[in-house]
Amino acid sequence: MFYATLEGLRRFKIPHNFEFISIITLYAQWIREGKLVVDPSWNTEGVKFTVQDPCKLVRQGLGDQVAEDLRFVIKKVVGAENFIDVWPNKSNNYCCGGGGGALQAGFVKNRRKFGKIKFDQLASTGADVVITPCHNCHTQVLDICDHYGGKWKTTHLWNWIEKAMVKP
Amino acid sequence: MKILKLDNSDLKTLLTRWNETRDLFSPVEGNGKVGWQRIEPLAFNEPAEGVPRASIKVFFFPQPETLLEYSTRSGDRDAYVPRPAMGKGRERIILGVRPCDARSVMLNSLPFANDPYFKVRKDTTLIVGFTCERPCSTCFCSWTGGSPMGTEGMDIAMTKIEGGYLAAVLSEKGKELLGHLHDTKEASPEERKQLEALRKQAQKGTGPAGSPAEILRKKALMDLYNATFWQKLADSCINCGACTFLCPTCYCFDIQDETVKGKGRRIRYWDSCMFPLFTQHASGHNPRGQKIQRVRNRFMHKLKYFPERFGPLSCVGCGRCIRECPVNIDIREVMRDLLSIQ
Amino acid sequence: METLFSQTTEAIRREAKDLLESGKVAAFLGFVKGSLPTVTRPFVARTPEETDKLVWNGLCVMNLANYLPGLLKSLEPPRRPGEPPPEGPLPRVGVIATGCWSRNMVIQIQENQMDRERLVILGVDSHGMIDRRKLEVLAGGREIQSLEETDERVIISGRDFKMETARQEVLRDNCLTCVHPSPVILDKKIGPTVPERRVHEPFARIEEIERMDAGSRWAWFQEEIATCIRCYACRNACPLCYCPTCFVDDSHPQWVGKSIDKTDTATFHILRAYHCAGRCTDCGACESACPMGIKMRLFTRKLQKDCLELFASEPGLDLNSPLPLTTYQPEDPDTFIIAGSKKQGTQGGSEK
Amino acid sequence: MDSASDKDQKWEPKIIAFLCNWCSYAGADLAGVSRFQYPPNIRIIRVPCSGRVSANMILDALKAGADGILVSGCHPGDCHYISGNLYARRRFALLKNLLEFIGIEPERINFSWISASEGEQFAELVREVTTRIKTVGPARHLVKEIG
Amino acid sequence: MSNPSDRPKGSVMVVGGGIAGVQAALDMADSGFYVHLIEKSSAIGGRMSQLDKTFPTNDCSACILSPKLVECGRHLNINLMTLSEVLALEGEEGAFTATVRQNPRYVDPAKCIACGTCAEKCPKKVPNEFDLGLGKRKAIYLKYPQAVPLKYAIDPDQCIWLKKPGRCGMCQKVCPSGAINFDDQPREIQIEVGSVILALGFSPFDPSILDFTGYGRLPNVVTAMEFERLLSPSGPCLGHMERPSDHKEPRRIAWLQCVGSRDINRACHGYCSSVCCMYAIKQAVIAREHAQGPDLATSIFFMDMRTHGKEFEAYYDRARAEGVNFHRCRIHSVLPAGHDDNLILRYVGDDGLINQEEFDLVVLSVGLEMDRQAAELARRLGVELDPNNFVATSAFRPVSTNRPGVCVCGAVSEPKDIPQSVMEASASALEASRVLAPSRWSETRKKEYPDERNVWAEPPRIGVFVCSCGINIASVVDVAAVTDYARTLPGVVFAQNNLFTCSQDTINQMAEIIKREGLNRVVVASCTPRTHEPLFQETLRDAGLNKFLFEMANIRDQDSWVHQKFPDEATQKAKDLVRMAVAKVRQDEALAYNTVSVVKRALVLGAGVAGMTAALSIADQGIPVVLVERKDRLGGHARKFYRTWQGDLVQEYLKGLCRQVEGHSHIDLRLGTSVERVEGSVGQFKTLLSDGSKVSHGAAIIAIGAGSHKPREGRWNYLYGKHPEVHVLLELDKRFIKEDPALKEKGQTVFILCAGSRVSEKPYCSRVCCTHAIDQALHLKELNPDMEIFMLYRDIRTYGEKERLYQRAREKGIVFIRYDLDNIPKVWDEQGKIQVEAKDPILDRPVRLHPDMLVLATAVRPKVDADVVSRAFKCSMTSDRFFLEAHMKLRPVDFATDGIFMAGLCHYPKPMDETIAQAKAAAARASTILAQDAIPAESITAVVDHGKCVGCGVCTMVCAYNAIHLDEDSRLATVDTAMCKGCGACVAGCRSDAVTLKNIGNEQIMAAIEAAMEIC
Repeated sequence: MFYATLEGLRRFKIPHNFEFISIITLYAQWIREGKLVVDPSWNTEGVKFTVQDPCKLVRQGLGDQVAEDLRFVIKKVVGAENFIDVWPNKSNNYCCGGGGGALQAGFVKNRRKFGKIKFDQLASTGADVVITPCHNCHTQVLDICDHYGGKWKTTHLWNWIEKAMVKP
Repeated sequence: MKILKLDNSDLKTLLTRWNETRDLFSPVEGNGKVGWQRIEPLAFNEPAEGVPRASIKVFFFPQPETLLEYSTRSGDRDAYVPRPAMGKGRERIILGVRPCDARSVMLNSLPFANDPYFKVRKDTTLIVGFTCERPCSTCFCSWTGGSPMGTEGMDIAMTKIEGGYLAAVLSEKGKELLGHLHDTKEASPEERKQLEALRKQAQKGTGPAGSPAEILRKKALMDLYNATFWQKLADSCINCGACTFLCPTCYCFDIQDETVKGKGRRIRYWDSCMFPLFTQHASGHNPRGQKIQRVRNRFMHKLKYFPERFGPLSCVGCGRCIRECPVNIDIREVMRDLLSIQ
Repeated sequence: METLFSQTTEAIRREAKDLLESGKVAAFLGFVKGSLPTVTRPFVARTPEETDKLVWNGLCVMNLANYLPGLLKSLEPPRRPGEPPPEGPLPRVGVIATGCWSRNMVIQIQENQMDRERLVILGVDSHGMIDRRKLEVLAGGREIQSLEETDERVIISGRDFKMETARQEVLRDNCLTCVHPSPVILDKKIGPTVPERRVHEPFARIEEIERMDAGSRWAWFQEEIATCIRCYACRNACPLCYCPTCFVDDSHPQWVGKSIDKTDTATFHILRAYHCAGRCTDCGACESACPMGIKMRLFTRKLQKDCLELFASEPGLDLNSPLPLTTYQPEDPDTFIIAGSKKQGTQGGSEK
Repeated sequence: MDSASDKDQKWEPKIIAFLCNWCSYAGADLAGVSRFQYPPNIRIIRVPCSGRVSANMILDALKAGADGILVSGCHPGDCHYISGNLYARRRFALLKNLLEFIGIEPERINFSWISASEGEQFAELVREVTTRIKTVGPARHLVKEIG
Repeated sequence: MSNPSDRPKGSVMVVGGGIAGVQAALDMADSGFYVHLIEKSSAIGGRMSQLDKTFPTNDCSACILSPKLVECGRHLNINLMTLSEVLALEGEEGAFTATVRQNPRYVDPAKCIACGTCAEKCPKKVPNEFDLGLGKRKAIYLKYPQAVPLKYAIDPDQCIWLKKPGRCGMCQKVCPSGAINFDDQPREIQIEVGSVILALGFSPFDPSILDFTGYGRLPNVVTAMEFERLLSPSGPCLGHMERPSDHKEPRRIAWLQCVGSRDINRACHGYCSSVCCMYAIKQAVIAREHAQGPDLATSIFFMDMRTHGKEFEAYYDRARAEGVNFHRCRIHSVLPAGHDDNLILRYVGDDGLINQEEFDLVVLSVGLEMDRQAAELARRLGVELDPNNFVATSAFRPVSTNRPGVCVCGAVSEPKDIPQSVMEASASALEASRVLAPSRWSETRKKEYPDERNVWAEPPRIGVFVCSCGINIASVVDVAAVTDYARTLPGVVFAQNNLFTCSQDTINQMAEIIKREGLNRVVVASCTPRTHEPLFQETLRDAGLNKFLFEMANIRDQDSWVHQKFPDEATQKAKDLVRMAVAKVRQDEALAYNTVSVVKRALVLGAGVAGMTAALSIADQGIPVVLVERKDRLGGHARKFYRTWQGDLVQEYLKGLCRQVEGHSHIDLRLGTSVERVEGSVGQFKTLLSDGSKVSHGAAIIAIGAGSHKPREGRWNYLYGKHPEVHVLLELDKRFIKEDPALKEKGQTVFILCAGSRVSEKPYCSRVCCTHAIDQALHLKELNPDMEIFMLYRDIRTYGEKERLYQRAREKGIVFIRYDLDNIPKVWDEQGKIQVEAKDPILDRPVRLHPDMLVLATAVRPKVDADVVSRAFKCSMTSDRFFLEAHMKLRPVDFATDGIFMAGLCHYPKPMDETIAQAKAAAARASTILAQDAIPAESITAVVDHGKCVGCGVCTMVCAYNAIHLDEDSRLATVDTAMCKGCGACVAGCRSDAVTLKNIGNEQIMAAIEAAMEIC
């Protein structure tokens, strides 16, 4: 809905008096402002994280800025040294292969074949956790991890914020 | 005149002896061409038949004659100071010279009497001529004042006969050359007669009555000069120097300096009145700028100007120019035409 | 006996006479019988009567194109520099042309040595001309006193011999490899047409020399020019050599020494040939003229081969194609260039 | 006194190089500026354009005793005078072949294109040409000797 | 100081020393104005000096640029200010005051001899920005080997001494001429000028922000600019083409196009950078030449191939034929291959399948963008910028800014290639001088010389000056021995060794010696004549000797520097070189300083926009113009135009232009007239016109225009001439002009682009049609927003800022369908209805269209009478029959024949703004001649000895300048000294030695050969 609304307004040049902000940007903003205090020290075992840039949010949506914010938040939450970026990334990241109704529409073989690119990319980071701030990506990444025998855990972002939050 | 009778072995002996102190040259055939070559007495039989392509003048007007030498090398003490370059070199004997060629040496020494370079060549060169047994159809020596049996210009004149040669001794040098043979091998009266007969034979069947040189000397120069046939000759002529360079009595030259690698020399080399530059003035004016003028000059020089100055024609009738002219200009026709002018 | 030559001779006499009588030409350039059996004499007929002497045979080896610029010039009324040219057309010349001669005429026209309008060209297909040096070899040094020629045979005789041979055996080398026997420019064709020839390995002799090693080639070259007397008959017989001052005659600068010196003679022959590069039609006049029998044609033949192979150029076939050294193509071969020869670029147009 | 073989060993070729002013001479300068080293055998003659170099000049250099010749101009298309090097290319192609035909060693007569920015290439070229000429030894043909 | 209403200033300030600035400066200075050329770096040359080769001629960039730079550096009326910045500009047109800050060089240029000892000894190595950091330089450095001025500079950010005085100072210790000055200070200077030209250039786009390229992270991803340096023989790998990671020669190279261009998402640059397609092709071609083996694989990944310039399409064709691979595909990411630092590219092939290919090197074809500092400067000067941040200009005033008196040229106003920049440079010079014309020659300087001694009859008295060049020569060559040796040479009466022959005191001394010793020939044995000959020749003139009685022996650049380990051989070589120079100078003669007087009148051929603009540009300066037009009316091709791509209406503008021309007192208009015959040469042309009159003029501009191709037959006919609703572009414009109401009614319109262009029969691209057609489509949309419009195209070539039209067109819903030559659109008539079928490459199936109107974008075709004009003026044409300029890159409006210039469509198809710029450029170039009373001509010219000439005409055929012809009367070759450039092609071509080159004659060369071989 986020993307559909955003793109609809843009494409048809519908006048509006509000702006679109992702929660991720807000997380980042709050962390910067000190409103949200996080501490990565929980990660004593050095669990490694990587990330998926959802197409609708980043490449087609809000662009690199939100991807930067995403990384900012992750690094703050899990420790910069524990974050391994994928390549290519941000606006240029690969599509997970699960969007556009692919997860719901059958053609499982095709979807997974497409997802192999994403799988290879994520697997090559060696990360223990893949953070996917999009439910669609989440499901697909989960599926390809399972299908192709990946070793990582697929999660959303908030799980880890919660873990790192410090009471002010 | 002393006549000797030499047999073939005598000639071999002579050649071997001569070769000890001198260089021997003779016409030799190779590749269908007859040319002058250094000979080795042991390997040598007799001079090649036929007229050598090049005339005997190659021995007297070498291509090139170095007149002076100098250095252009910086730092050389005598840089740019010329030194005369007249080396005497070894004496030479030219064997088998035909009467026409031998006579040309005599004719050329008329204008070159006082030329030191020519003189040195002449003083160091002995001519052992062979009289002509078989003149070619292009030979016309008798016309020009010579003869197939002629001996002018020779030191020794050999005539081939059955079983050997009759050798006429014509100069002191020739006498010296023969050494002891001079006194031991005198020809018999029969043999002398035989020679006499051959000479008479040669006189027959010569050209028109009277001496052409004589006749042409007497004709008015402008009559000859203005004759119409010159145009026809010029029409055919390509103005190359083949005739002049092959001609034994063409002796015109030019002089230039050559410098290579800091060494220089002033040379005299053959030039030809057929070439337009021959008479080109520094001003750019050329008195014989047209082909007709040059063609006419060549023949007038040989047949009119030279006789007027020196007596004989400057032509020995060897026929080289007739045979080798690429466009068949025939000096005999020119002579006939000139003689027929009234 | 009626031969192609005798028929052609008749036709030439008839046409030449017509041209002179009608006043279409002021002079007719042809050949007359020479005073020796193996030579003909180039001849300028200026009256109709003189045309009776004209002949056409296998001994017509001098390239008539060589005479044309000079002859035409001599026919012009004298004129001082700056003086306007005379009214009306200048006098014209009739001339016989075979394939190679006509190509030389093309080149002379291209090089501004004469105007096409002033020529009346009687075209004759060449049957090949006789090499008198080959006859001399055949006669074994004996003097040839008469020569007879039929369409296929040549008979020579002398004081004590008579020999017969096929014409083919005594043709000049250049005629044996000729592929353009027919004139390329002409006003009237005389005699029968000779079909375009296909010559097997036209450059066989050149290739043979090319296959030798450098040392042997040099030895061959030295041997070939050893007897040169620098008389320049080769140059003067050549219709391409019309410079008023040839480089060999120039003393300032002194490109070549003037006397007989190994290097100077070689330089003369190299540069003479080089100056004919891309212009020589292989007419063979140089060789025919040489009093020493030097085969200097091989040098120009080599250049001819290269011009054909490198620039696809055969000179004199067309009045409108430029001579190879007066033009270029961006893609001309440059394999001989040792640094940086791999290079592509746009040259735009090269025409002017 | 030197023996013949001593003399041959001591022999160093002399090479005449005709370089066009705008490219090859500039390339030679650049070799200097960049201190690229090459053998000291060449003697450079500056000409406006490789199209200025005639067959006569090359033969004159040989006559004067040069053991080798180098003619270098702008690359095709770079000619300061539009097309001089292209005419030259035709002239040189024929000349080189003719000289080889009459027995001059191919190594002696060299043509090249060197641009103003090819200092290193120029140095390399001189090295190569010098080596080539050394392999064929002192010039014997077409050299004029007098006195 | 004069007040603005007075006479304007006679000087101008040019900001930026790249090729555009240099050209503008030269044109201004040559036409009588004093120029201050402000360059921010230590040397002029700009971006072009960094390039290896240039397209489409593959010319060596340095080779063709250097002479211009040297000319600029030596120009008496150009004040070169390097390391300088403009701080402020006050005043107004005619009377500006500029404040310029000159930063310290720390090296005294008067003393620096560029020997390089300082840089050799300097301990501080820093990345060399000239090589884009790929190589190293020292803290004291020369910007590049051919730098002008050829003077070292100290980088204050890197110099050890300047950071911590007393710490190093090596350079000061070793400098042989004491040129180092650590106390140098910045200075602020006020300059008064009449106008200003901004030639601020561009910055290459920095791809670091485009992470997908891997640039900055993957060592073997380089920018095209960096690749130029890798190719350049003077670059960091000496032309060996090594890739950065391992210095190995790459065997597989890919180019990615549109990096930082046509990208509104990531790079924020919507425009097309115009030059990248061509430079990528060029680099691929050149790389293949560089490669040691034959098997270098080159692939170019592109969106549209934009080879829209003259001879570009042919270059593209040839590149394809030679095996450069082209993939129409944008690359997602450059991925590391995981071994050997190689790179992986995945791309979709023509068949729609995904390919994966490994490369050794990836080159990013980065675009051009406005330089940040330049933009700041523009704002400081009150110059408006356009939305893309380039300096704003307009279609009819393409080189003017919003601020009167401030002109602009080059890539600072829109991305453009070198010829276009050079053209604009000349145009801006014209624009800048228009107001200043009354003050021409008022501030320029002219040098006076004493009378020259006639030495003709004197025996040679040669003086030899042997230079030590500090230790540059003396450390290798025994200069004393060479000097002693020189004294022994014939004709030498004086020889002396100098520490620095080029130093001012030695120069003064040399002049004294020439007078005292009565020298009549001089040889200097030092460095290269290419840089120093003019200086010494000047000294000869100062001493009253003709400057041509001079030779140099290059014993430094070509001796001591290249034989450092062989002092004996180098000394011997120096002696040889001196001997050769002496031998040659002995033969040298005094030559005339040729000039040609100039008839101050221009002939302009063709009265279209180009011709009229050119004529007005010249006439406005007070110079009479004869304007010749074949037709009976003014206006030419432009009469059919509706509007420019910027949106300005053409007809209105044209009317104004015609009025100006008709009413101009300095324009002599000849309608219905053509040129019959042209005689003479630069400065002195005489042209016979068809009206029988003969015009004398000093220069000519050819602007005869072009026509549009009408496809009346063949496969590109497409019902043209058969169906009333099938038009070529300009026919639709006509309907726009007439405001045809029927247009609004069209339901569907189809455009077919490249209709009959870029095919073997008509191989060139007409440059304007894509833009024009798209603009027409947009106009149709303006007329009827509901109209369906389809454009069938091969490549969309909306280069530069024209790309925004393409963008807008897509926004408006215009549908673009690409076709290729294997499947060209089919058009037929079905009961009066046009039917179009094209194959859509994305759908991979045919698309059927039923337009009401079909518009064919056909080629711009050269005029048939171009041939006639070409013959009359003896000027060359390309194989496409457009006129051929003297040099595709640097002389885009000049013909090879001096004094004749071209403008407009007869040169090549181009839009209105470019035509106007070119017309002004042609006027500027003509003004450099017409502003003079007499122009200098080459002194070293060919000369014919008529005694030797036989009139064969070889010389006339090989002369590239028509400078030699056969005299009509004598039929002998005659040199037109004014046109001769002294190349000597005629000399080498002449068999009879009749032509020679003055002072480079055969005898002089032979003397040098002889001298070289004297000691063997």
